Amino acid sequence: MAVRLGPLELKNPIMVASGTFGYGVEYADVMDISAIGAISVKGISLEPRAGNPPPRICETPAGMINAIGLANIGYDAFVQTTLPRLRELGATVVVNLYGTSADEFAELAERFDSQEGIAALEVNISCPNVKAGGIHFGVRPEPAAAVTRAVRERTGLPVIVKLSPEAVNIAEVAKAAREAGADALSLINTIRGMSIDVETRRPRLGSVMGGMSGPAIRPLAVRLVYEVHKAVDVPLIGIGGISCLRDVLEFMMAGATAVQIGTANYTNPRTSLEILSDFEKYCLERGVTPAELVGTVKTN
Amino acid sequence: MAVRLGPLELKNPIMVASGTFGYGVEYADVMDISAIGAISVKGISLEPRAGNPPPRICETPAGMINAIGLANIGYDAFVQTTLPRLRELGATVVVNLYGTSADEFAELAERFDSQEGIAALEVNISCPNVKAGGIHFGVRPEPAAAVTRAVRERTGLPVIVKLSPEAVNIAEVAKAAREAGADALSLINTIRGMSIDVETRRPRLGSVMGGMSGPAIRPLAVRLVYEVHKAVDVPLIGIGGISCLRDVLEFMMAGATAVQIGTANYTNPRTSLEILSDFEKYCLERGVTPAELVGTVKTN
Amino acid sequence: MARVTQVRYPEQGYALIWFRGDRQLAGNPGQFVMVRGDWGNDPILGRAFSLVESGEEEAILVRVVGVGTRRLAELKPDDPLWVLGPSGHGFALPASDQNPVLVAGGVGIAPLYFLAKKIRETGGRATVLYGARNNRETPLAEEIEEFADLVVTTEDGSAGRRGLVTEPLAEILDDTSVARIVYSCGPEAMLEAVARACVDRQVECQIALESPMACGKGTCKGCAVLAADGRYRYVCSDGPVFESREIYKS
Amino acid sequence: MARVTQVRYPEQGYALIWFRGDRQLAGNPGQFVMVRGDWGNDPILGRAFSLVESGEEEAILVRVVGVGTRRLAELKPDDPLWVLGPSGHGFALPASDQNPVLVAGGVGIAPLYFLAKKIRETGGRATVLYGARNNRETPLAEEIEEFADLVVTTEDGSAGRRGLVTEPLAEILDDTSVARIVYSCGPEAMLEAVARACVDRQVECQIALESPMACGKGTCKGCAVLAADGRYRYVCSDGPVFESREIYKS
Ligand SMILES: Cc1cc2nc3c(=O)[nH]c(=O)nc-3n(C[C@H](O)[C@H](O)[C@H](O)COP(=O)(O)OP(=O)(O)OC[C@H]3O[C@@H](n4cnc5c(N)ncnc54)[C@H](O)[C@@H]3O)c2cc1C
Ligand SMILES: Cc1cc2nc3c(=O)[nH]c(=O)nc-3n(C[C@H](O)[C@H](O)[C@H](O)COP(=O)(O)OP(=O)(O)OC[C@H]3O[C@@H](n4cnc5c(N)ncnc54)[C@H](O)[C@@H]3O)c2cc1C
Ligand SMILES: Cc1cc2nc3c(=O)[nH]c(=O)nc-3n(C[C@H](O)[C@H](O)[C@H](O)COP(=O)(O)O)c2cc1C
Ligand SMILES: Cc1cc2nc3c(=O)[nH]c(=O)nc-3n(C[C@H](O)[C@H](O)[C@H](O)COP(=O)(O)O)c2cc1C
Ligand code: FES
Ligand code: FES
Repeated sequence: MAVRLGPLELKNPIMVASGTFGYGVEYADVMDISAIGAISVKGISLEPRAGNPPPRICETPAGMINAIGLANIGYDAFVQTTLPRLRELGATVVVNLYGTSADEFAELAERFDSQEGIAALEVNISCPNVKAGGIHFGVRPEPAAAVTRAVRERTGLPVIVKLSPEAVNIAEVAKAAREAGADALSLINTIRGMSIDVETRRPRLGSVMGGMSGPAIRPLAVRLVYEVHKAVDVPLIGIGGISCLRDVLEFMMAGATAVQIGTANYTNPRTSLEILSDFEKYCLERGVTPAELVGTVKTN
Repeated sequence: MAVRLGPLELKNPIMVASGTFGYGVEYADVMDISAIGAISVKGISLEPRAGNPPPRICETPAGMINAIGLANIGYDAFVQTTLPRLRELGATVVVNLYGTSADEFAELAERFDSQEGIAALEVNISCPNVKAGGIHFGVRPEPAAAVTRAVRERTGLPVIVKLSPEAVNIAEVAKAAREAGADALSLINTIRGMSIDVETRRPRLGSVMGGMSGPAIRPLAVRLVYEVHKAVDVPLIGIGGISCLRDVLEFMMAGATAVQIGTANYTNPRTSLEILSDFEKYCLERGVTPAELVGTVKTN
Repeated sequence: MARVTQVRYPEQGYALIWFRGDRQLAGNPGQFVMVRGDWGNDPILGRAFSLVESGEEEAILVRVVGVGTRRLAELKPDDPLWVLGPSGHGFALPASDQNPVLVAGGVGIAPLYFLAKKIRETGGRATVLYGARNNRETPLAEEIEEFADLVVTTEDGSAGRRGLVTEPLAEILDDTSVARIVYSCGPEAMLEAVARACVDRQVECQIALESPMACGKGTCKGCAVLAADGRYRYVCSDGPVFESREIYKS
Repeated sequence: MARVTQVRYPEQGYALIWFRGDRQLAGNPGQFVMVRGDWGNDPILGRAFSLVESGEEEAILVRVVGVGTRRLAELKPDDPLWVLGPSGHGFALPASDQNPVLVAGGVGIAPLYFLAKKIRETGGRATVLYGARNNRETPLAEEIEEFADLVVTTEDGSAGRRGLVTEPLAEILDDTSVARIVYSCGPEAMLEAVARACVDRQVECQIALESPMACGKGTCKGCAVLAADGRYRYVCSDGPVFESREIYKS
């Protein structure tokens, strides 16, 4: 079931998405987290972040909106206590990075470069829930390239750049990130939405808007994976509303080499492993390897 | 329940959205179509259009994707047979225009200008389902302004410009359309998505991609209405996944003066009238006029 | 709004659902209804089903294939049901000198059951050729024998004749001693084969098509199918029943 | 996956749901479970419910307020139920010299019912002050009297004392002849009033909070509440039970 994304080899293509599986260690008691293709941990910043004012989540039709604001324990606590535990548990770890400037991203990349037990870095240039940085880097090619280049220069680890559905032209951003040294691209992060409590006339999120995720955004995500796959020669990781084998196949046929499960982890943290088992059966029964599925949608 | 959108006065703010209610006349046997705030008819082009290859629709989580391709009977048939019937039935008619160039839009506008029984023109610069024109006009301010200006110069009817969620910056497009003479803006049209039948490995739509509509896109639509309302002083018509009174109130609080019901008509063509009756009750019980609700979300 | 009055499961994976609304639908064989239960946003669109009975009782036969049909099959008596229709053009009944042959593939039996019954009521008697994969996919077979002559074919031979339904059809049509008219509903490949068999022998053939639908009322333009003349037809408003020559090039 | 074993409707708009999984949850009073039925994409997230019983039987009390709770209330025996948990920190039981006073607002009775029962099992006896809008919103009132001293207050006087539940609380706390500990669960305004009453009289007070949740496991960081120190606490992992002083400034 192994797949290769440039220099990054994964034992299987089913990953879990950043922010939807904590640091992974929280689930060690209910499942074997080492069996997951890779765990993209909650976005890490140089300093701990408290996150946004509540309420931070609300549910919407076939999806949810979140405005967590990248609450995280920060670099130091992560490498001192969490990372060793992840190594112990045998997890394949992708570190999701969050900075407010290209320099901060680069600084994080350099620091993680010297840490053991990290399979790749995922550069989050697409978080809609923070004022500085965040999505702004992901909307246009130039800043996306600048952040990617800064990270690329400071690390020998495989670099994944995570794209935003709010990009003006996602293929151009993808191309720019690729040329600036990204080994793979992951997409999509959330798209901003808003919901109002009509009784109180207040937004249902403390920070007014938040990022939409879940099955509701899947057709959008599949479309963007397809577009980027056609336009740029780079391994892709498909994300957006995946909750079962069918969804995984859909993303792979659209052009993804691997996928990440996000919101579906909330209702069942074992989703990735259950899908993996279905996926293995599928490949066996049909006699295909994962790589043979990639980009096979027939659109002629 | 009357509302005013610049020069356009509607007896109530609950409209039906273009493409989701045919030409209106089809429903005359099951309901009183003259009671609807306004009927935005299926997009009309100068010549009849056959539309896209099937399949043209597929269902997605809490929504659907369509790639109808603006199949329509064309200007002549519409004014000769449909419009007289709509007048007879007492319907408030908004004509949704589709052209492949600013000139075509202008030509349509001029022709409709001399027709009786039209309350307003809605300029569809945001259809994702046609190769020429369509969404391209709606993505950036300049072409949006060009089309709006061309239409404005050739008609005395109120002009509504319909915006795309795929605009690079929707507030800028809104501003440009307003400055070019739009009396009101309607938003949102669909956002492009894709779905794949993993058994056949074919896209579930004949033209690969289509426009997402329904409750799934509602949080995106509410957010965009809120953003445009904050940025531009122009009456707005909110569209996207509305299926009940709560949704109408949400859009009005976000900044819409009126709303359009789209996909919800398919399951129940009477949705607009049922919501209208709930809306009247709401206004009566709370002692508010529709206008008093507009933009009242508290985001401080 | 209608209410479910009764649900039966003629086979695993099928549900026969009776319902009653404010008024009788008075639909004809080949007409369909758009149906939806009280299940929120998933799925949002109605689903099209041929009427199996209409009048004093309204019934549809649902084969479970996806999320919508699964939910429908879970309905219980008294559950609410939104029903639009009856819609579309049904089958034109046979002329008095035409012997009707009804060719059903799988759940395509639904409108043909209604048609066979109507033919019986108007004094005729239909021959029903009912093709299925196996003996667990022949709902309504027993019931239809009460008023029609039934020939079952299954691909695995577990019921009736082994093989495809087009084989007995060819035999019947080759006997040119009586005038025939063919009515068919089922998978596309079968419809095309049936249509070809009829064209070859210059027998009139009416087929009932399917297509994904949103409105079921001719307004969304979603249910297009490409016709023989290279133009589109709308299954919900031009059909679902067509002359086979209108759809398939000969 | 668990299965529903029994559903009862103690009042209109409430459902008491028993279920059984592969293993006993062995939860404690104040702990909660994330629960979801087999209903597709609408809604997608689980819903948090306090355990009303746990061990040989697992039960939750659901008040219907929205789409998720409506679907839960429609469940029937044998329906599948996904259950995550038990999660969070429950109530710390009273010390032997503390007389427990449990203050419930509406469906906040759920964890306090479990607590009162546990207190009885460990030899104590709780006083339960149960405030509701009216006599149709006091589920479990009868049952709780079997092992606790119950005082009901309703806003309209249709059951028990007319008024707010904080009134009998103040009276009890003003009698300083015995040591008390207060446990409370209910609407935020009530919790704050209860907390204030306790702070004023230097009585220990544990409150169970609510917040929208996605993961229920401390990982999504969605369930933040602002604490007295100006920092955030996570209801699912730091709570749902907190010392009232940790949350409310005095
Ligand atoms: C005129 C007409 C009459 C029909 N009569 C019957 C009947 O009597 N009994 C019966 O069991 N089925 C009938 N069907 C097919 C039935 O409508 C589909 O099986 C059903 O819509 C599938 O829904 P689902 O949610 O279970 O499947 P999903 O695959 O989850 O459906 C997803 C979407 O695809 C569309 N779709 C998928 N397959 C079909 C199909 N074969 N035809 C049309 N739309 C499809 C659905 O409308 C839906 O929007 C009829 C269809 C039409 C158009
Ligand atoms: C720790 C904890 C214990 C709870 N125990 C119980 C209990 O024993 N009995 C009971 O009836 N209810 C309890 N609740 C509240 C219950 O979770 C909500 O009423 C329920 O989630 C509402 O779901 P809905 O789909 O019906 O409502 P909707 O309004 O449609 O829900 C939409 C979203 O808002 C969130 N939400 C809305 N109201 C609340 C709320 N008050 N608390 C948390 N999330 C909310 C939901 O999680 C959901 O994501 C508890 C909540 C928490 C956090
Ligand atoms: C609560 C929440 C927190 C998230 N936090 C992060 C994050 O820290 N970094 C990041 O790159 N993406 C984050 N995401 C985005 C997800 O990784 C994923 O891209 C998105 O949710 C779409 O996938 P889904 O539909 O499967 O959830 C978060 C998503 C959610 C719902
Ligand atoms: C089948 C279909 C056809 C549509 N045709 C048109 C059209 O001709 N012109 C137009 O401006 N919008 C068209 N729309 C977009 C709708 O008017 C509306 O903007 C969109 O569906 C979002 O609203 P909803 O979520 O309520 O459906 C169409 C939508 C659907 C689903
Ligand atoms: S289903 Fe809408 S036109 Fe046929
Ligand atoms: S609900 Fe996810 S952290 Fe509390």
